[in-house]
Amino acid sequence: MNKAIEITVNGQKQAYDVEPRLLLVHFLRDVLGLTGTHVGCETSICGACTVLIDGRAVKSCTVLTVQANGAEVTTIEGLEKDGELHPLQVGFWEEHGLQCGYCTPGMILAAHDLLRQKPDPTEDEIRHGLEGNLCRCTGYQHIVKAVQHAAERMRAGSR
Amino acid sequence: MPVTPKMVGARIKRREDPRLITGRATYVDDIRLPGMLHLSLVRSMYAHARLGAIDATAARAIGGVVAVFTAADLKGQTGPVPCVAEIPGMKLPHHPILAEGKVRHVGEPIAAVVATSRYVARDAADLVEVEYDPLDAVVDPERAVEAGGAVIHEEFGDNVAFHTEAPSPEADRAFREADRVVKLRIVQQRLIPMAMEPRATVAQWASGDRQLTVWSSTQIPHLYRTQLAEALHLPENRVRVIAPEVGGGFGAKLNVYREEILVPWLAMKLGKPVKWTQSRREDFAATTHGRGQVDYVEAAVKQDGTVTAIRAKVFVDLGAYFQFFTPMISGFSTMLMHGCYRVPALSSEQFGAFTNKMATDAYRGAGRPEAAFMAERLMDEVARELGMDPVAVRRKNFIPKDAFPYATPAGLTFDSGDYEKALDKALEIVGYDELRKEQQELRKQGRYLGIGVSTYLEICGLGPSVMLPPKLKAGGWESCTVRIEPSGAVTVLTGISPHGQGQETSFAQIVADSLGVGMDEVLVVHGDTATVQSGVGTFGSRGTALGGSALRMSLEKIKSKMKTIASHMMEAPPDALDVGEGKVFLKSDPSKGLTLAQVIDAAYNFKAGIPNIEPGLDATSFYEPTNCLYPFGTHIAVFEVDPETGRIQWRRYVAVDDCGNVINPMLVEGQVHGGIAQGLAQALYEGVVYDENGQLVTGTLMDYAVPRAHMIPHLELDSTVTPTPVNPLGVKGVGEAGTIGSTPAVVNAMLDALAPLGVKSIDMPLWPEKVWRAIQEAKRS
Amino acid sequence: MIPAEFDYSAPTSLDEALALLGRQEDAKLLAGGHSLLPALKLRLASTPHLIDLGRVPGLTEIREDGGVIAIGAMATHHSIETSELLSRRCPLLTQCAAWIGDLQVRNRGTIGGSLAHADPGADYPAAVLALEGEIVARSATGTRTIAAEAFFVDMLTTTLEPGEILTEVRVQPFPAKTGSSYRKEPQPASGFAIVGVAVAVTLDGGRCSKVRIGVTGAASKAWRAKAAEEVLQGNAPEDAAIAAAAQQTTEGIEMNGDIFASAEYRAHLVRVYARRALREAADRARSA
Amino acid sequence: MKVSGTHTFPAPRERVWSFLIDPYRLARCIPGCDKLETIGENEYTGEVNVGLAAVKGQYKGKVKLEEIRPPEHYKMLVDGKGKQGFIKGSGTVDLEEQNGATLLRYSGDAQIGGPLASVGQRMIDGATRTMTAQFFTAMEAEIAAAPGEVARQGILLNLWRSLVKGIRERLARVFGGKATAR
Repeated sequence: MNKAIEITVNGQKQAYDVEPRLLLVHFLRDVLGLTGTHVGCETSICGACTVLIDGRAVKSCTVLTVQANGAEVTTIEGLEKDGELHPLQVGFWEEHGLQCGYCTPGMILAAHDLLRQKPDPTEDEIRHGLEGNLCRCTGYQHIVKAVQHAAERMRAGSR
Repeated sequence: MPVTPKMVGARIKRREDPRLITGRATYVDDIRLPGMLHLSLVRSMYAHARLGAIDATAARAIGGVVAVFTAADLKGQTGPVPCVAEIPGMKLPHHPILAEGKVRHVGEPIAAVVATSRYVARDAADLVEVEYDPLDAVVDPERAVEAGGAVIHEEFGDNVAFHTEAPSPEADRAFREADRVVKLRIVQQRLIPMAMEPRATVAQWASGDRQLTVWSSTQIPHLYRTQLAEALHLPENRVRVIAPEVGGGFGAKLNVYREEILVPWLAMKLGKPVKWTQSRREDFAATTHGRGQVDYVEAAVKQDGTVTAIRAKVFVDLGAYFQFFTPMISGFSTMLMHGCYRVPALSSEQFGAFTNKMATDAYRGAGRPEAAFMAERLMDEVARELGMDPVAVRRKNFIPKDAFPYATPAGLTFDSGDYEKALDKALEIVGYDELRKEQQELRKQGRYLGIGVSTYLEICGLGPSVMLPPKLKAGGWESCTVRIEPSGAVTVLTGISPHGQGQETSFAQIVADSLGVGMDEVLVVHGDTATVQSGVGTFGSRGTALGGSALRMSLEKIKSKMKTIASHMMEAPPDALDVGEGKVFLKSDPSKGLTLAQVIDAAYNFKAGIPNIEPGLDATSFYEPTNCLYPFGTHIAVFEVDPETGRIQWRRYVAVDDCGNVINPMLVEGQVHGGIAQGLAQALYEGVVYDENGQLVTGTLMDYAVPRAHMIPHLELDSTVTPTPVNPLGVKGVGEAGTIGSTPAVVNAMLDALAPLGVKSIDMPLWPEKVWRAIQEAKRS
Repeated sequence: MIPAEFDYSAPTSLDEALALLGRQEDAKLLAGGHSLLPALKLRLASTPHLIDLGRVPGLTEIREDGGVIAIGAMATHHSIETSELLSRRCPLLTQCAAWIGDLQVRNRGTIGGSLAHADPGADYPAAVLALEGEIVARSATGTRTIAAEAFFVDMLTTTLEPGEILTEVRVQPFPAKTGSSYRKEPQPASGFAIVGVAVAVTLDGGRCSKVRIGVTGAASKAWRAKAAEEVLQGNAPEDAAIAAAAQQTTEGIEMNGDIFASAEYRAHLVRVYARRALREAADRARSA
Repeated sequence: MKVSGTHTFPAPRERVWSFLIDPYRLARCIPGCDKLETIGENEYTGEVNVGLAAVKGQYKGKVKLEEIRPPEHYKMLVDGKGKQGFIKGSGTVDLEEQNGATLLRYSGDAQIGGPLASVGQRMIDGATRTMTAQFFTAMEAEIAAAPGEVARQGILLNLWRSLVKGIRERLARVFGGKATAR
């Protein structure tokens, strides 16, 4: 039996009737067409599906849409503000923190939560903080630099 | 005249990134078409079984299910899954789209369920009942080639897919005359490529236009189109393949898979667009694996450390069927098993074994990591047996820098190299001599520091067309069209198909410098057979070396035409002119000339009626390389081993790579970082495990350890630059170098650390328990 | 990737949740969902009815009340890891929570879900055993309190009854001069504990007045290493004594093995990590 | 996967044997056993719907006894299959008299396949141990209860039940992520 839900996604209220089994990632991708959130596994390991629920990074393949009822969800599409890239997006671009780009949205959103908790992380803290996200291209080093780049800018108060 | 900063050689941030960091890129699964159906596959639970009845009654009864197909429905309608590789005397098994009569590996597709949503397709797939009559599974490649036991393809009588020999009387003599023979048994375990984006295919058939459009996550859209047209019996010009954004490939998407034929067939059969997106479990079980060899390798050695011959016997774990290049991958291993060392004689023997597993095929490095591992492990073993420093043994055997072009005993010609230079630089950065002293000190305290050196060499940028098999219907060339639009915008249509490598940026850098236009004027287009004239694709570290050379050729043609046009307008001979800085100018007086805009206008407006010149301003080239490319470098791994747990604590990782000239150092770093991560992962973490019954035990990311950020150390990179004379850019390739160089460095470091404990060998991956166990066993003996 | 169909309720009170649980056989409670949802997605599990505890109020609190620290079943690993109260009064739990999964998993996963699931590779059981914690379960007929040692029965099996909901975990705050440590060897792919050793040591006049050791990951269920505790009890935490105690941690326990770690290696690791954790806990107790 | 071991029962060999050989009276003792049919001499099929909480599945299986030499030996072939995987195994059971007690030696080899095998590797060892322990605990209880015919349980179906329970346990252990929830 479908359930009525109301979720705010990237600032916009979305009201739908959904199957209880509908995964949040499929709601975002297939129902709302927000395909920036990717699916890379089904065992909650890879982190490609990471989004923010009420500001916290979660793996949207391991959350039912109905569980997110009433929540605020932020996806990669919602990070830009007024046409300006988020410092993390800038950091990933400047420091070559991505290659194929598939893990990138999830990586950026996990880093978003990490920087919320630790605005000035060490390299080691970044590496551990991003252990829920796999990247197969970069060897992670430029991702670390990208997050450091963003952290610096965010601390400098550019945002 | 003012000189704009050179783009080539600069750290230019990528032009691909804005769409990727904002979630606006389009990967295959992002494609939505009206009326699109979804495919779910019923796959084999058994490694080896005869198929009985397949009952899809319950599946068909679910609302939303459109059709269920099995092999019987496909009979005669499609060709088999293509294998283009040919090995003398090899047996080529029939490779159906859906299993026919038997299943031969876990994950082999048996039935195709098509429904209106992916949820319903998945529900219905669960309801298809398949009867199996299990057979014994063949898993060990060494035992597979022995007589007796289950036969995977009955028509062949045994599981020997091929047996090749490359004997050498010189090698035999060298072994007879050797002071010592150093022997190793090496297990190059199977690996899962694991591109972050699982494979996916969408197909749409426009029956009125008789036009098939396929979006697929592939590294080779053009080669795939050729094979697909043949498999579906369609004229090739009725097939358009698009590789949209592709989320990594690593060789696993250098292929044409069952689903890539099935999905287009379904779209044609059902008259509706069909989408299939692989789950990660399917990816593990039914996308090609890499490596998979057992090598018995030995070196004939003189007392001073000189290696005079190498001999190898290789057992290749091919899997149940052949994918695109399956049987030819291991050929690179023995061909290059001498690495960058002057070894006068090689002899080898290979057994290709059918096993009840997914096929192996190209995976980042494809045969060369195996070769480098043999060479680099041998060097360390020679050093250990002779009591020499591993660095000294390498120096002793290096091909000297004045020996290029160097003809190898396997018939290759190394283009250029200065192995000692890269080694010296790496030793200096890491502080080798001090580290060795520290190692001695630590050993006295019962601490085990390991210093592992790998002075790898690889072959890439394949290559002269003659090196590729005829069934590929393509050579080793690459193609590029450069078109200067009437507005002055420059469109580059390249036949390579980048999926993370960044050539939308690096090619624009080349164009910008060549024509003196702004990067923003340049658009690099790839991955669509309807817009890109022709191509081979991105694999084997060939993108920049071959695609870039084709681009260079087209730019030269265009510049030549511009000079001809300008020559007519300026009344100066073409030879007196040059193109650059956005102008065509007089070499003798650069202040005199025409702007590109004037020349472009003349080419398109064509009112001047320039004789012997066609209107327009574009050029297409096919670059055919005269040789392969041979990048090299030195990697040094340093870590401390906790003998109590078998865990390691990283100290340093230094890599000095030489890939010739560099277009964009930032992209090169990225390639090397990623490559090293995968190579370290082979050494330390990753390994496919099939159990004795052919069940895939490492079936998910829960049990297959793809490294996370904290499992990779901070990497210190540097480089030397030894340009290749082979291509006009002087670039080699760098996509695989890191993977090739790093694995032996880590294993050498581990064995170096444990040498005082008497540990001589540990098979990869170096899981802590294996390390601990090796220490226990060494203590006992 | 796609679960089979189920019905779903999100009760807003514990009583409502209990009523729903009693109504349908095989109904399943959903806490953080980080074990159940993957199992449903892989279709290794199915349920006719999911009862989501996410909207039941009062289950996420971490508070100290009458000398006891009570942690709501729906408290996430993240909230435990970052709890000021716990880091001050019972740091073993924060040390342990920091090792669970990854940032995203810790944001969703809950202590109640983890304990009720009783995965032998879970981290909390070691800490809760070492803390001599209590598990509070509510049912339609009342509330009962189960000692941690009595709670874990076997692989995935606890003494929770079908109609019960785990609501709270209770632990005692650390007495003075107490130190703790959690040492873990994570499975490199999944991050589950191959071995996890949780230790709390209380010193009195330089001697161990109380030693508690909980071990997880290595066997079918977590256990208290009482024989090891006794070796140290009343003794100064010198290296030799600690080493002797650590040797006893695997006494009488049958280990599990898998591709990454055999039973023999696990037993060895338990002893090594116990020694290291005891050393660290004792050092911390000294400076506490 | 190989299993072997011994177990001593405080009961005479004949009595132990009588359990080992009598499937039928025991079917009704097995929760979720919907069906047990004889399909040949010493050959049976069964359907069991078992589950622990959410982890539930329908399994069909075949059990066959061979090399029956009362009261000391037989070989058992088990073949069970469900959506989540299959178990195929064979094992021998030997009984030896020991001063009124009975020493049972068992030795078997089981293949576990399908999703079970590909997602549950870390559980196999533990599940096997649990399974074997449960098997003997149940058997001992049944043999102790032997004089009361009603409570009698047979080793054959018990083994089947143990296998199914093993499957179930392995299923239950197969999850992504590291946090856990009930």
